[in-house]
Amino acid sequence: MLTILLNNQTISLPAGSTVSDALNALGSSDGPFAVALNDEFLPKSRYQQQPLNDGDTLDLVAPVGGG
Amino acid sequence: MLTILLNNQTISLPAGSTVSDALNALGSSDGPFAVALNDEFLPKSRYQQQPLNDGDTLDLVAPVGGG
Amino acid sequence: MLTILLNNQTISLPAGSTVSDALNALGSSDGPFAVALNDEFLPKSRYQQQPLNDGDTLDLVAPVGGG
Amino acid sequence: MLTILLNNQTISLPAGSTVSDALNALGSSDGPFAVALNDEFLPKSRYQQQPLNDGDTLDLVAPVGGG
Amino acid sequence: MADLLTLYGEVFQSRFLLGTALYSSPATMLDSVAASRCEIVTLGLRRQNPKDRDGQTLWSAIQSTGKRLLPNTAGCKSAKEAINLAEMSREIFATDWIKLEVIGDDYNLQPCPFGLLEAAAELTLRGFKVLPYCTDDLVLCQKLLDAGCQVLMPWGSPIGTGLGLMNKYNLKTLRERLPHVPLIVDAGLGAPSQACEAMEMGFDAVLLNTAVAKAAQPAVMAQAFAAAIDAGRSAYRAGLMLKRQTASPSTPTIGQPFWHQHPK
Amino acid sequence: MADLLTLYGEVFQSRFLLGTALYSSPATMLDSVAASRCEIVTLGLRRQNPKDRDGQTLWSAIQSTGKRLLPNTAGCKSAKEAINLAEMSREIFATDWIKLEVIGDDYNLQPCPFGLLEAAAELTLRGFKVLPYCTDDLVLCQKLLDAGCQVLMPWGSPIGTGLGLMNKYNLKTLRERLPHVPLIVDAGLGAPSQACEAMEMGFDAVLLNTAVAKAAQPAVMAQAFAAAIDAGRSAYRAGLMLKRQTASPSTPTIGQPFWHQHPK
Amino acid sequence: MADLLTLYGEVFQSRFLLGTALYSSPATMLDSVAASRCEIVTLGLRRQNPKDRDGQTLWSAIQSTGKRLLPNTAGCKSAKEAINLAEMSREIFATDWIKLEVIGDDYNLQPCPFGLLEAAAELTLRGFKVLPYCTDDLVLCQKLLDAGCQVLMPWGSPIGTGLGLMNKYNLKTLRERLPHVPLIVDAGLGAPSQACEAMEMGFDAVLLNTAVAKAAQPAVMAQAFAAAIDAGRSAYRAGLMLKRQTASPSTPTIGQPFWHQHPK
Amino acid sequence: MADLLTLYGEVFQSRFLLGTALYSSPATMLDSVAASRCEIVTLGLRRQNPKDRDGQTLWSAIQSTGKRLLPNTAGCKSAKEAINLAEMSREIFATDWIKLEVIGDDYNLQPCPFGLLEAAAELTLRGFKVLPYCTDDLVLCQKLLDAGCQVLMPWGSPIGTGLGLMNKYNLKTLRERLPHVPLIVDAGLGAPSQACEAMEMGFDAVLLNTAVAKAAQPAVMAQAFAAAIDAGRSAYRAGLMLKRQTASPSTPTIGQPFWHQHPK
Repeated sequence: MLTILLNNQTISLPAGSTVSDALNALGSSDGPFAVALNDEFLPKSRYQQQPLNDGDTLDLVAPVGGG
Repeated sequence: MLTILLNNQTISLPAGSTVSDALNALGSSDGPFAVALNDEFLPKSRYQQQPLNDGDTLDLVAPVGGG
Repeated sequence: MLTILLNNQTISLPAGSTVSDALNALGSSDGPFAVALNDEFLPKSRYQQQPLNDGDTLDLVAPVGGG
Repeated sequence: MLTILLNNQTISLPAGSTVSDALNALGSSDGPFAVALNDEFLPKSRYQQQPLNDGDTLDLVAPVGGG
Repeated sequence: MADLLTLYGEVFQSRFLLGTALYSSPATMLDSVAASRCEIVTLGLRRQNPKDRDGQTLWSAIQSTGKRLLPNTAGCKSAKEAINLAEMSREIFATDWIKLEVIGDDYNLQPCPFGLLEAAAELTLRGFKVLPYCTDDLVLCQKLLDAGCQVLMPWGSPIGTGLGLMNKYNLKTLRERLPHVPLIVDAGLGAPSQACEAMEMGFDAVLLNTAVAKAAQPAVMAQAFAAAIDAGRSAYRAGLMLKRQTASPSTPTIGQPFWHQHPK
Repeated sequence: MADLLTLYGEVFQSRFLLGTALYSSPATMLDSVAASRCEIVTLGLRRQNPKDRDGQTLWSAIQSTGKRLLPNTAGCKSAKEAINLAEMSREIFATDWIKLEVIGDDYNLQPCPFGLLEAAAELTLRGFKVLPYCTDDLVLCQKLLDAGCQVLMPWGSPIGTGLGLMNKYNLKTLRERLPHVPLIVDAGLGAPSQACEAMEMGFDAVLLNTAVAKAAQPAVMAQAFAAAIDAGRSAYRAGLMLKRQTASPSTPTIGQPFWHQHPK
Repeated sequence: MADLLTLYGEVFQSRFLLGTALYSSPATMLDSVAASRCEIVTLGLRRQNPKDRDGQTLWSAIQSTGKRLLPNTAGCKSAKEAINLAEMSREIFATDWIKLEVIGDDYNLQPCPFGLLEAAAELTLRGFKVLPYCTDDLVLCQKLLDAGCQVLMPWGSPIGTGLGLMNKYNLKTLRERLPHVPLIVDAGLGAPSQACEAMEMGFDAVLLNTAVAKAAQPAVMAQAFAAAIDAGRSAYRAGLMLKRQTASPSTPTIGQPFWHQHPK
Repeated sequence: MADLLTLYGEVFQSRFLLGTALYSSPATMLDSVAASRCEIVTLGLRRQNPKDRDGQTLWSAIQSTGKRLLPNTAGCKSAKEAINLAEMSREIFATDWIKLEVIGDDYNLQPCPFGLLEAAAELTLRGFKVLPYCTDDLVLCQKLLDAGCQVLMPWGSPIGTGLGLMNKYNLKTLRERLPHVPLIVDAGLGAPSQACEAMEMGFDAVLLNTAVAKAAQPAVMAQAFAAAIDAGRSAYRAGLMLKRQTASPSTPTIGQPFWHQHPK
């Protein structure tokens, strides 16, 4: 098991999970969103290979109105 | 009897009263003040002769702070 | 002979001239204009009867651009 | 011989001259002033040892009124 | 629902009154009047030989616009002068509307409160519909209303200066205290932003001349003022946001990325 | 001849950029965007579950406008945060345009000159087209240009205040000293007259959000700002009259009636 | 050589006139009067039973200062009221000086141009030395002079607001056009910097009350106003530098170190 | 209890810092310094042959005042230049105080935020007591404090312009957000009223040069500024009245004569 902080919420995943796994767990594999891992942008192309470590932070952002 | 309005207060005086009489009735015969009778300035020199009529208005003013 | 001041210009007219006569002398009997005699507005209807006296001032105004 | 730029003026000195030598040549060995050699502050204590090279720039500043 | 301007019972769509003086040519004046979409133009009377060609040409041009005429008494220095010039205007232009000017000073060309009030009262008695060019003095304005004026035209700043709204406190006071009186800011406006602000403050219309006539391209400037006046009016009706002294984010702060509460 | 705005090689007719936040509903936002005639809208990114309905609805609405998107980095407090959020924007919105915000203070929400310059340089290197939200500091602006920015967006006053053009001296200096750089006044505008004045001063465009979204009638206010911005631009091009300190009559003084030189 | 203020033939060193109302106690009023170094104090008349202790105490306190008295007609709404109150003042205070107030509006408490002029003319005929509290209207001011006033007291802004010099254009015009008339800015000043600026503009003196009486520490504020008024007067006489739009170094640029023309 | 100014541990009674440039003669400078009652004077360094008589004379004059010296780095365009000039100052004047100027633009002579911060950090490390001439940018100011500055000197407006307090919003923000930091308004002040207002806003002191040196009578102007600065400080401490939008009578309204409720 590993624990990560996704959008400031703690979630637990099986050891060896990737970013894709985390997104699937959330049910969010498509739609207009982007991801930062440990405060660094992670391109979509890398979701599948990118392993997660215990304590990682994942930011998932989507469009909002803005000024 | 006659009734006058002195500084917006109704007071009654004997018929034939003068302004002096009104002031004496008030106990205000000296001090820094001035008088208007029916909205016209009345000089001190005329208090004694000036008869009052029923319904007259008398303004008695004294110094206050001012800007 | 009588001398009048028409729009600040001195002009001479035969004795007994009317305002109409002055306007005719000027060649200005029609067009958009109005007249003041001695600084008082003179309605068009009175041009013919209105005699002129020596020293009269006549203002003849017409439209100009204005703000 | 070596040529330096002192306060934007070209001056020539014997080879091997020091900053002290340059100041003496100028007749400026005392008074309220300070020196920068090649745009770096040079403390007074180093005038005697500091050799000059051809093409060096020397700034000599003194007090003026200031805002 | 239409947002119309009513002055002495006549109804207008435009809130821009334009002067006809100072243009480089009658053609430029006509282009500017057209570009302004105004429905009322001001004009004046001066000593002329009626046969004078220049005067006739401009007058014909003004007539050709078909706009409502608002003759002025510009330059009059006493009630008597203004009253007589108003009478002459009424005869020539066949209108009882008059932009009443009684000038109190040769240098700042300001309205004379005393002569203005006297003339306004007399002209009202004679059946004129008086639109007085006045200062922003509330007491003067109230007395002009008492004298029968149904429209007031306070100055923004002295004629021809372009200094804009010189005393916003007084102008705001006028608007607040006379909520039902048509108030037209007249004189001193130099830029569309100033006209726009006057309308945002709730003024009913704007009258100007120099800022258009003396622009490098008068007709373009006339169109710009027209748009700015419309904008200011719309903004007034649409309800301006309240000013705040401290910043407030537009983009929401909830969900800001990269702010973490790390698990312990 | 058309008067077009060119930003990073793209050409626009409108000089009004509008934000999409703070509206009472997506429908009101859409009405306001339409009324504004804008061609560029700003938007942001926030943490959301992508399945979140509200976010999806607004995003769909924004997309439906077909406007050019200008994503922002609102709320970022460091160059690093802004750079990463810009990268995320580029991936989501498939545009390399970014309204770069690096906030230096939580209360006045002002740009941080240091973080902003650092982020602008890095993002330019990474191929972004950076439109920095900056202060009116000339030196900062020059350094942003040196770092590769081709457009600058100085503030009028703090975000959401509506205080307008707080430092006209600095803004005029920017315009005079950077005559060929597209300059967009961004933030702090509260009324169309303020936007109009910015355009009269020669600024190329205006970006705002709160003043429209928080108006009582946002779409009407959007239309008012659009008209005022056009008016200010036209006035700038038409050449404003010069301000004068002393009055000058519009109606001619020659031929003033009732002034007599009596014959002697 | 002394720089003295002459009003109706009387000569003063101080250019600060102070009101005596609104203080928390007679003692605070006395301290403030002393700290102000004023030589003229204003005061009023109100209906009182002459035996009233409070009134007597304040009046005794004012008398004890030995200052020149300038009674006012505050609150009068017509020429008639003001004239009669002025007569009552003259009798009580044995002075023909009068600060003439004829109020035209209950909310902004502004002078009524019409009533003021009427009262000023009548009181001058009756031998009063009239110091009218007036607006900044040049025409009104000229008519007050014509009516015999030798001193004018235009407002800065409405009484008690502290808004300062509301219409600097009009105030500058008054000063320029009436160079030899003693002009005292009366009403609306809230801070010493405002009084200082009035003096820098060439006004001859300043009259105020609320800004001192309602300060947290009135006597300290009185002293601050006194110093600021002196400062403004000195600056006016010492000749202020001209404002410039572009920067100009104070420290000389000749001899700037580190700028080299390297030898080739 | 004395109201003292503490800068880097040194205590001063005066809140006026005066420059020594631009006077018509050393004697005028000396008279002005004396009249200003200042305790700190600024001065600079420029290339000179130390035997130069003029330079020596002025320097001797400045020394003779016995005032605390605050040498500047005027005209330096990079951190490196400023650091080296600061070192030269320290050697000549035997003080580690430095008015740090790093100019970012030749025309508005504004501080360069980047070079200034770099130089301030380095000089602090080298033991200098840095008084930076900075803009009114809050983020820059906070970073200068982080770099070790214990005093800040934000500009009012560009050097030598006399335009006064150009951005009061930013200046107020600085004062509110940095309540315990000595803040000295430096540059751009042209009139005592402006200096007075800066002090009323809570600034700790004022530094200027041109407005005194270029007055028609510099020593009189120096004294005027001194008085105005004292006045502004006193007013700040005495608690200014609150501004109001509506008028409020000073003379009481109770007991107003001539208002009658007639008996029925």
